[in-house]
Amino acid sequence: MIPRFALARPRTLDEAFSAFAATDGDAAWLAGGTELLQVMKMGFAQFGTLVDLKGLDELRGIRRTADGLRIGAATTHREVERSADVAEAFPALASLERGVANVRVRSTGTLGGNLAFAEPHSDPATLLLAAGASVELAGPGGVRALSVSEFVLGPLFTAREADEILTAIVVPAAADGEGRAYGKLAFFERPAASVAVRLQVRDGRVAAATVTVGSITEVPEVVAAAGDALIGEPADASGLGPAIGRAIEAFGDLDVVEDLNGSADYKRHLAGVLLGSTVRDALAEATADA
Amino acid sequence: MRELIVTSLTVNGQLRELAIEPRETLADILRDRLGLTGTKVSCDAQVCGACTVLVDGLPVSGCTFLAVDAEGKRVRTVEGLATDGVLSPLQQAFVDEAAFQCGFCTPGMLMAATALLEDEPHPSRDQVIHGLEGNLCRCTGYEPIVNAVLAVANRANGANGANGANGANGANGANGAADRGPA
Amino acid sequence: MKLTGRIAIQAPPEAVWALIVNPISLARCMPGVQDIRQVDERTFEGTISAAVGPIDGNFVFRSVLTTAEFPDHLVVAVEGTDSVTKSRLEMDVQASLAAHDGATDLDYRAEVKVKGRLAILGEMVLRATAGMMIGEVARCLRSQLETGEPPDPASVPSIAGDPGAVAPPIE
Amino acid sequence: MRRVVTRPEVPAPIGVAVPRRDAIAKVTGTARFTVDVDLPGLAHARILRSPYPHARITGLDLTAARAHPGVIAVVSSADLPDVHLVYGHAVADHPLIAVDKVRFAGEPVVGVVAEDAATADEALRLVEVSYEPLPFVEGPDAALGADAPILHERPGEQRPHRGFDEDIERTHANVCSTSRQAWGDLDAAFVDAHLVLEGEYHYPMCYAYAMEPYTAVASWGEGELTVWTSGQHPYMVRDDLAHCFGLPLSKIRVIVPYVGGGYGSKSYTKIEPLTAALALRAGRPVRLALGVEEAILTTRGDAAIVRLKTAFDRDGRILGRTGRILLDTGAYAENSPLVGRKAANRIGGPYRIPALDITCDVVYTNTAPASSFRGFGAPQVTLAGESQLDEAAARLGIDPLELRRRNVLSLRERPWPKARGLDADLDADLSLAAEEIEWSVAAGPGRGKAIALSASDAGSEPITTSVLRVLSDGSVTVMAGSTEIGQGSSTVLAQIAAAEMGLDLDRVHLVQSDTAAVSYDRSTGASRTTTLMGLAIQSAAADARAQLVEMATTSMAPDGPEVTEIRGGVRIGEANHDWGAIVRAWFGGAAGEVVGRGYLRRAGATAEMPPFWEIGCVAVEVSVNEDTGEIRVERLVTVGDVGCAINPQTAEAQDVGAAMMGLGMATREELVYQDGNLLNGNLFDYRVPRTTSLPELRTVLVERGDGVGVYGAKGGGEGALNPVAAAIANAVERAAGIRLREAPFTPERVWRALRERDRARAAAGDSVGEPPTT
Repeated sequence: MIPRFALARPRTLDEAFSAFAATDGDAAWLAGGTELLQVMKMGFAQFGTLVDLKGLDELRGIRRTADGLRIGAATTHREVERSADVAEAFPALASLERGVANVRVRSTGTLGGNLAFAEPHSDPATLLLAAGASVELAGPGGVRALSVSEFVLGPLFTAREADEILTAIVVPAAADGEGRAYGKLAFFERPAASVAVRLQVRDGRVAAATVTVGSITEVPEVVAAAGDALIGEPADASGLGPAIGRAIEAFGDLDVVEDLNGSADYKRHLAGVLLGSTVRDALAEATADA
Repeated sequence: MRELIVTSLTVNGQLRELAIEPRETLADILRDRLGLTGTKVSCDAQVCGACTVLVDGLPVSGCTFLAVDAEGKRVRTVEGLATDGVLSPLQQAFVDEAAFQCGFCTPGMLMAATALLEDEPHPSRDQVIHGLEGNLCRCTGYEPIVNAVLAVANRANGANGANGANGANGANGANGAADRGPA
Repeated sequence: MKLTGRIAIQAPPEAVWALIVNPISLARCMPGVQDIRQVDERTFEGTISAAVGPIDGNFVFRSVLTTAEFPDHLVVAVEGTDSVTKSRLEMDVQASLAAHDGATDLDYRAEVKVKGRLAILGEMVLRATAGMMIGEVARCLRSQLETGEPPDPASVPSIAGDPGAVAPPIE
Repeated sequence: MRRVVTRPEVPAPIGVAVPRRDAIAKVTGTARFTVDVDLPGLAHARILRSPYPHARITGLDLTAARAHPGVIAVVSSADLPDVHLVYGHAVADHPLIAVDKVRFAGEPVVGVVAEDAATADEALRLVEVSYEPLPFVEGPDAALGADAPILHERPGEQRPHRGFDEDIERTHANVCSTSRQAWGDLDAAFVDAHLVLEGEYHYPMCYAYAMEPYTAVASWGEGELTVWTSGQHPYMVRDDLAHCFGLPLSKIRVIVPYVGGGYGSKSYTKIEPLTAALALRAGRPVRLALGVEEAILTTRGDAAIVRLKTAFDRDGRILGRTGRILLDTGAYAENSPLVGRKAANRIGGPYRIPALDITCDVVYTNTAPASSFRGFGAPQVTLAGESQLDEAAARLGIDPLELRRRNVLSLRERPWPKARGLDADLDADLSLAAEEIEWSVAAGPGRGKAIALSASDAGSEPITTSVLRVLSDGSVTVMAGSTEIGQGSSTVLAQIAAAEMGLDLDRVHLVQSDTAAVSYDRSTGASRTTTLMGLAIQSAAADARAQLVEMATTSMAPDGPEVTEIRGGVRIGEANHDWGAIVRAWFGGAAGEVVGRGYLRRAGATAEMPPFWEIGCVAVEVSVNEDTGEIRVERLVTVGDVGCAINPQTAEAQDVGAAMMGLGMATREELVYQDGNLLNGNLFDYRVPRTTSLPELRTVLVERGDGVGVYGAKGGGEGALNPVAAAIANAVERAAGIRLREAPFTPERVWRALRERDRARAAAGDSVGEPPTT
């Protein structure tokens, strides 16, 4: 049962800020509602007003820019999943989106809403973190951009001020020889463990590598030592084997949190299992047109 | 004080205008205001799919979709599948395959499968399985549901379509509904 | 859920003890404390407003100081109810101080039990919330103590584990 | 589907997969469930539940809630002095709303009735309850400890519907009931043993997840109570309502529309007394529609710890079996005393066991109450029993199929001295399962196969009636108190009536589950409906036909040619007359009606208990992911030994559905408690099987006409669930060399077992070690 609330339906950011300000803080932003309305139903949150962001054109749409992709925060998972631009510029994201929750959630849930909610067992943030994406926040006082790690501060907790709106996700274009991939294991509705890899191949060797983990830690984290372990290694699946082993060892330092999916050591192990296949996927993309 | 928002939507082809509280879900108004009780709410958490309805052709969870967000949109429910008393090919296939038992998941399952087939008229068995992964059925174990969807898909393909290997029941289904119009 | 950790404070243990053994002064270091009042010599009640994941609520709490033996045996039992889900939080905290080089290590061990709907948020969220609060407390303790003067060691209160013991002075 | 039919010929439309009679309603959305029942003035209820697993209620302030606009009534136990608050068909220990204390987190404490559910929800938040928390206990071992907190200070009154004859003994304050099954000389059996296996097996708390959560609508009028409910057992609910409200049975009408899944979880009384109490105080009809999160807290399945010891001779023959079963019934007895009785009965399996001694204690804990759940004790104990057979086979170097053949009971052999002889040829069933799973073909690497069996004393008490009304046009209305819960009873029972009256199916109409209109049926559960209601309908039809033949003689051929009964009517001379003609002739106009009745009790064919044995026979092939510990059931074979499949399609569907449910419980389903809270009481974290869980299926229906029911039918629908967990555990052992004894076999549990195996192999100097293959 969703508790009663009033609805504001602004058309512009300024209207949105005014509507929010008029509530004396007793408001929340509404986009797809797949997370917010669920939390309200469960009795965890109640707001006098929901300010609906679906009418703001500036939050919608996917654009390719000189630097990469700009995805409006209110773009639905389905739109991202089926976008020709995303398929071309960031196939790993399109593939990730195909596996988010279920077809109904993807019809209405938005990428921005997903990130703003910061559910720790969620897909996109882990990949976006690896890809070096940033988010744009607009508030009554102005606009700012934060990296994913600056934005996601804790489980269900972000750097967004209550009156700020997440407006867009900006993903840098893949460099030459760069590949990005995401892998997850899910035993329940949400992932138990996830891993994302971004690596760049030059002259047959891994020149740069970023490894992130999600769902096993409180927030998606960059595992720097895991990325470092891959750098300089031969850029073929078999040659990378020992380096992947060393990268997995780097997961040993993570503060993995036990949950219903399993205890900490098991979830850490799952991330290790995922790393191998995810590195191979990233490698395949990196070397596809080489 | 209850705020009411006058909302116009098309439900199964009929234009409806309703004064809706913002908190009311699409499932609420379909069931309680329009008497379309075919749509069922089960998990109330967007997991089970029992409340699946189509909004502008896309499957959504009626339990969590705000009714006011259906403004100007076309909503389709299980009650809109049959035309002039003739079951849709998918409904007929559900009857033929006994793709239900208790029937509580069935309306949502039919809507999800309808969306699946509109999106991909010739799905493989694997596509059907993955396409319906988000719809739960506790009675059947899914086999007859998958077979029913494939029966319709194979009929659309012609009896020996690309999925012939999957469609052991396709031929039966085709005979059973040959006179029921195009899929 | 178990929480353990150490807060290093550049102040002598007597000063740290004086602050943490007194709920009123400790409350000043807790983020979101709305009010706190004394019920009897070892019992305090109050309200904390806190965000736990999506829940932005008030926690009405009661804390009982069961043991305070300087410097290594402080035991506090806290129980609280949140205003949104009416869930109940039970927390047993043990703390000990160890001095080294004029500084103090405050070691804490807490066992937290959640009864009610709050529990389904899961340990990840609860642990993170606790972590953020502890972080705030640590910052506050340092800022209060690392600049201030140490109190007179003779005034350091101590009570034994049995209820009949001497109560700490309350400011 | 493969059909193996050796039974005699049957009349149409028996044995025919006629389309289900509920099909059109269910695919068009017109099928009416309880939540669709609307009444003038219908008000809506919501329930405030305890956050504590065990606490005394020390204060209750309902003022603000009562003052909230739109609220009609706010009700606690103190507001119901005129209601007998404590009910329970086996042990009366369950208050319909908390009285003085709560015994599990989620127990109803206050009910609010309002104009709409959202308003009722708002008012719930205005209720102030103060509690004094009490020590609580989780897990049956802890509950049996000397200092364990006591849930029920006084034992509940024993009630007549507990389902077994002996009195309930209370050996410990937290023991709800104890059952024992014993025969033979156990000491001798173990002294002579070549191999003794001993192990502890765990079966989880499971949630049936009937997709329709518990729902009831109650309406009072002129001292009479009408309740619509999602319950499986309208007549049992009527009994409890009569007890709670001090009414004669005849003043209570319980109506069950279509039920959105039950699987046992909707048997007996759930929220009906509470709904009726709220309607009484509201002075309005009231709907109480629980959400799934509340449904999970209303009833779950009994978790089990089974400590089992089995003695074998060197040829793998079972010599004796002993052990103790602890069932965790949670806060209230519900139907767990009978689950305990059945668990003790079923742990032997369909095997020849010279000596057996099993005790089953049903234990109270501060968790949501447990009750009937598909399989009913059998899944819990079959995991242990069937696992030990494969463990013995491995130790003795005997093929597991062969070991079963050496022990399995023959047709008509009695599992225990006073029981009905087995009504199945299990040796032949084993062969069918082996053929379908290709037992003789080794499974591939990382894969394993297993076959497992169970036999359940099913059917419950054979107390069932039916009324068959032959109308003046010759069509028939059958009144059958069995509930359509998705199993297909509305189709199957109509088929039986049509066959018995010699009519086309479309001439038969079935009225079900309305206690004011339809005569008594004990319950829809224990897989009994086809068999027992089928017999009652058969007997009602015979009664009607006998009357009609007699009437034809007196009214149509008083002095004349002989009247002979033919299919669908009589022949008099050269003329055939259908039943309608006889009705019209006898009553002497265009009207009239003939009423046949059928009574079934413990007499005649159904004198011996159980009325029938329900067979479970499955085979699986599994694969084990050595990296993640995930198990996948790749192939699943079900052998449905049902005597006669009245409708092969529904019979097969029940078997497959049951096996798939067993697959979920074996691999993923488990309610997890921590600190007295249910942590995964929602569908996000409680995982039931999905389309992607679907194995390659092969189904066999076996019809040898060996059941007690019509045309040799016997019950199905639960059997295929019972051996699935054991089959998977045994197949995993053969795939990966690990022995799983704690269900569900989650990825982490499997992974840990794999690591343990690797450590053991490394220690043994056998660093790689080929896993044994099938």
